[in-house]
Amino acid sequence: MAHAATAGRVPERGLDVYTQKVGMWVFLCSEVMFFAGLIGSYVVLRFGAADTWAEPGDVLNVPVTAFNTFLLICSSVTMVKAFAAAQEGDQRGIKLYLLLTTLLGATFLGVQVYEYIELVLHKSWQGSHGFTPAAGLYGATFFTMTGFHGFHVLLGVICLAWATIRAWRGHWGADNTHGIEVLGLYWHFVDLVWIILFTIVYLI
Amino acid sequence: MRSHFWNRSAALLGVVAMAACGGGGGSSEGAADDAGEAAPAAAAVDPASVGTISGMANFGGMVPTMEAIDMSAEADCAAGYGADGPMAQNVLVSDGGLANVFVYLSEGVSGAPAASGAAALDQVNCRYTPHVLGVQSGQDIEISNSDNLLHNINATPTENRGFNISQPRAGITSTQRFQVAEVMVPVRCDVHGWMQAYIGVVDHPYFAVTGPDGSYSIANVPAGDYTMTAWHEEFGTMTASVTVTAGGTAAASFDYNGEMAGADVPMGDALVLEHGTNRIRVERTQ
Amino acid sequence: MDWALPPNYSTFGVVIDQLFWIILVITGIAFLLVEGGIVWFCIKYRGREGARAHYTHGSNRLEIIWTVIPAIIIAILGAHSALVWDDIKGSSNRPADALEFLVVGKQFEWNITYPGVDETLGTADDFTVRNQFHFPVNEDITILLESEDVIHSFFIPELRVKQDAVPGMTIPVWFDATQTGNFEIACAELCGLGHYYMMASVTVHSAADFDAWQASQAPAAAQ
Amino acid sequence: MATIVAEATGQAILHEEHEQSFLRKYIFSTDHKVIAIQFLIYTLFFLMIGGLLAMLMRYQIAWPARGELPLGGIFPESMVASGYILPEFYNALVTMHGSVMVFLAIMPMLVGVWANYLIPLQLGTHDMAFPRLNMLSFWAMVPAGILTLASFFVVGGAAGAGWTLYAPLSARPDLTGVGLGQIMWLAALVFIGLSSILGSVNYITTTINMRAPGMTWMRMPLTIWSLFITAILALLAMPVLSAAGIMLIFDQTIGTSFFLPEGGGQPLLWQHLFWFFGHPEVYILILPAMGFTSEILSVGSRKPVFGYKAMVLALVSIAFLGFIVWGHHMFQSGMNPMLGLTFTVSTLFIAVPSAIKTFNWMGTMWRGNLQLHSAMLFAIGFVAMFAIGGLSGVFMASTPVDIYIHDTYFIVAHIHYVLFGGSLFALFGAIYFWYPKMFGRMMDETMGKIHFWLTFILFNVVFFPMHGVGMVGMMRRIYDSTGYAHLQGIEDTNALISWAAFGLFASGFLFAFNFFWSLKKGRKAEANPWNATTLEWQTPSPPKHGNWEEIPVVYHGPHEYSHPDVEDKDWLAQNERPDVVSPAAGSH
Repeated sequence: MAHAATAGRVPERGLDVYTQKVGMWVFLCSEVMFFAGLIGSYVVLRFGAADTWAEPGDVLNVPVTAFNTFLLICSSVTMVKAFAAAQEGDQRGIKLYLLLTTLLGATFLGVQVYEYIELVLHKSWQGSHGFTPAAGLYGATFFTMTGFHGFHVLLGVICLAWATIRAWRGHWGADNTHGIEVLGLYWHFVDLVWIILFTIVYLI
Repeated sequence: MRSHFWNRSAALLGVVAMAACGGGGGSSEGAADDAGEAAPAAAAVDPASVGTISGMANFGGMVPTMEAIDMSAEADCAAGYGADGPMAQNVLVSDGGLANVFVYLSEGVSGAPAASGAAALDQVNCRYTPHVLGVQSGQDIEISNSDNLLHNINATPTENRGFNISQPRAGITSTQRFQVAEVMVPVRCDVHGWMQAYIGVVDHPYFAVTGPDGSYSIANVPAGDYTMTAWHEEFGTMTASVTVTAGGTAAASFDYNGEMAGADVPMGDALVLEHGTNRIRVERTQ
Repeated sequence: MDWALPPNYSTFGVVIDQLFWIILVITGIAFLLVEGGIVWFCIKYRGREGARAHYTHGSNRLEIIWTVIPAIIIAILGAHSALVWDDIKGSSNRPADALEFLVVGKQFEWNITYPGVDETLGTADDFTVRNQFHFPVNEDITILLESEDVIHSFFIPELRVKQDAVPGMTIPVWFDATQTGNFEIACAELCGLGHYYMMASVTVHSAADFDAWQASQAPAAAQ
Repeated sequence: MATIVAEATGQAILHEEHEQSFLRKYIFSTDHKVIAIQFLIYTLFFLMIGGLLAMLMRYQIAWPARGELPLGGIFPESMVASGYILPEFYNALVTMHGSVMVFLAIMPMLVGVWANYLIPLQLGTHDMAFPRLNMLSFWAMVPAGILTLASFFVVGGAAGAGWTLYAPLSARPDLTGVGLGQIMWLAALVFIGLSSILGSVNYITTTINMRAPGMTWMRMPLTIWSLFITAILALLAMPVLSAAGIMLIFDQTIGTSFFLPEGGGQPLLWQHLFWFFGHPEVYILILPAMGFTSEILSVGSRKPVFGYKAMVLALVSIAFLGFIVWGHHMFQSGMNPMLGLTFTVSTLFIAVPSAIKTFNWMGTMWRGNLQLHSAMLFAIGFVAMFAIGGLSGVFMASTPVDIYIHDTYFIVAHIHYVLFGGSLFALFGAIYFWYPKMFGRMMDETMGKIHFWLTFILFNVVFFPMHGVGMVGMMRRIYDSTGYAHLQGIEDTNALISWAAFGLFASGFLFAFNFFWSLKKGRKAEANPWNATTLEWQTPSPPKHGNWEEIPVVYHGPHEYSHPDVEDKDWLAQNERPDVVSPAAGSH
């Protein structure tokens, strides 16, 4: 009678976490699998055809991207600061740090666009004019992975910009931090993915 | 022995092709028919101002040996050939005439009547009939299958939209078109690796394919000075100048020999009409 | 309607067919138990006015029984399958001095390259025949399977052989025919509009006949 | 008591009975029940389309030499010429039948319809966690459907490389003649992936966080368990397919060569990615059906589900094993044979939880008081057919046997026993079962029973002989089998299968008639027509916007039927206070 009518037990309440946060965690699991698919393919293809890869730095401009990586890490810090400010109800801090995060994200995107333009117009790889997605597996995997990451950054920046506008309208505060926290989760995830991508695409 | 075979197979081919496509435009045995068909469309052209071009594709020297085609795995097709079995059709020479040369006016044409009628491409005993076909851009190409087995027709042009269709049984037809002038469009059957045809697409009706005896004739050409180009799948292209007079017959012949084998064979080249000069220019894609 | 495996002509086919029939018997018994049980329950326990179902949440003992028994059967089947699979496909069991052929699939033909009289691929006396596969009986045969364009699958039902041909890979497949006969190679992987027509003839010769056939082809190749 | 209710209503969506525009109420609705009905109509339509494609295929398989396709004239010459279905159109039929059925009919019907409808109702909450995302998940399916239908009419026709989209065939238009059609289908897949992921986020979050007070994990109905596990599978598997599909689109359009050996890519990589998604997908397509069946069998047998815990464990282990067995689709693919060995083991072991479930369903029926209404008949039919599908799976899990039967009709028989005899039977059962809740009227029982028997008999006439055809060695996806020496003598079987298939398709229209006729003319349904225990039956039929006046409190497990301490009736609703019903019941 393991499941016989059982009354009087303490009712289950789900996790002690608000729904939006659970939802974002769940969604990020899905994102992990998306990038795992791309990165896994990259690993398989690179192992299968080692000679079609350039030495780090031959084609890609590592210093510029390293700077870009630094920007993104900084934006994670400012994101944390924004959430902390929200928890304390520090309106000035919320505005400042959300704006900073947005700007850092936008700068990251700008640098990435600049990088793409340089690669397509001025670099060459295995005799092709310009380093494009059609330039071997190296080009294909590079643009697919960094491109999809860039797309995620773009979505993040759009949401951040919107959150910043709301900050100016006084939307956030100590009693309303959920939106910033959830957005922060996403932003840290995007940051983390970039650190992995930077390592395996640019450095190895 | 060898030339005897060629005579016979060319004759057979002619009969089959005639039966199958009823003298459709550009078929190898019916260069004259082809020009004749273009005539109604050329009604706008004053009959008093047109002439005819005719000539030969001559072949001198040793005729290269054609490879035998192994059709043993396709018994129905193989049965359609004599004791020697089917041979490749790359170079068909009969009494010094070279068949399957695509000749067309490549320069000097100013304006042309719209395409009319349909050209026919049949598949008979696992071969394309005709082997080389000329069509006008936009003209219907009626592709049919006389073999009761699967053929696919895989046309791989570079300027036009290609197609890859199949005809699993006898009697199935399909109508296709090429909208842009292009010399030549290769056509192959992936089921039978030896099956190969070429379609020359030009944007006027002044073209022909040499018949089994190497002769061709293009009628109703407006009087004027032209450059003619002849294309052959093994020997590449050569050109000739020709002047057509009203009511007259201009001659233009092309001389081939075995040493020309391995020449650069244009494929998938666009023909561009230069509007300023009304000249057609070949634009190489490679 | 003859629902049977086609007659077997290969050494591997014997074990494959045996395994097939073993599984058929096991699953057949399970099939009768389950379907019979369902029909029996439907009749015996069909609803009656005023009847009341037996209240139970299950039985741990039964759960264990019907977890363990299938697991044991499946473990045995799995071990047996794995051993047979290794015998057939394991790279360590590839016959050392087999006669090698190169089989290249393309839309929609099988081109078979024969090793010629010297029985070695890659030499001058190799020759290629479209859609005809001849080989001697009672001899280890290895084909090197390739594809020019898309994925095909090399399937000879009577020899119980099936292997995908993947562009960019060379996959060895080996077998040994036990009787002479005439069969067909079919393509078992959708490869385009001519998939169904991608068929080649297979002729298993006696050793002498094979040599004779090869000699009849060789002059053409020797030129 | 009051505190429990207060806690549970934390995220309540208030009853919005105020006037809403037609557009907001029926088209862009965020009400999970309306979205479920939208999904239902959408998927029934695509079920018909998928069936129609199958009928055309069956005509060709049975009478390859005849031509004379009835109404063949309405097709363009690029599909049907001189009355003959052309091989390229046949390939499109094969591909799109599979794709439409899997992605646009069965999967959204299992998940889109029933997860949407049942999760909030059975868990006792007002709506999904994210109603607007939920709406988006339906509307993402709309472009997918439009792209799919339109792809038949573009130059080159619809995708023709099989639903598995094996590269390079799917990646190189020059080898198939299909260009745009393939890209459109891949784009549709990306939309389907988006829809599925958005849906899954919702289902998982709702299940984790929004259960009614007292609804512990082990009190959740098995339907919810199966939908929850399915959502996890979809959440983790769909993005991999999306990633792979995007790479395949790039191969076709911008000149990459992920899967093309000419550029260094690997055709097998596609297969690994596809089946890494594809095998969990197989379970996405069957687990919810298992859940519905458990539920309907329990209600129809008037007994608790036999071995509830074992059922949950079996679900979880199937989900876990589902991620490590993908290689068994690739035994003959050229993958390292030793890799095949490990996949054999994991694959065979996935049979164990399936066996557990089958025996537990039989245990549920054992000594029951079986109410053989249409829904119950379909649920029993599910068990019977799923057993066959499961058993035939043992043949292909055994790698040596798979050498022979791989890519033959044996596989076709297997997949249809699982997907049609399994999933679709359960779906029919679910529709008969929950229709009164959805629309407030009962479906006609007589028509329902005729529909069941026609479907059951014809289904078996169609698919059982396919095992035999497969044993003879008939390859999948071949347009004309008559040219093969080893396939001589199966023409009569193929013709029989085709005639039965036409009948099976026709019987679907009886169901459709019943469905639409009952909307207006069906007998009015009370709140709980089946005397069922789960929460959705404890609110009016159909439930109002917001589902509940007051969030229910759960006291019992999900399937308390024929409890010996309850005397005047044979069921105990999950939210019935035990001390009210029977003082004795409270002591458990």
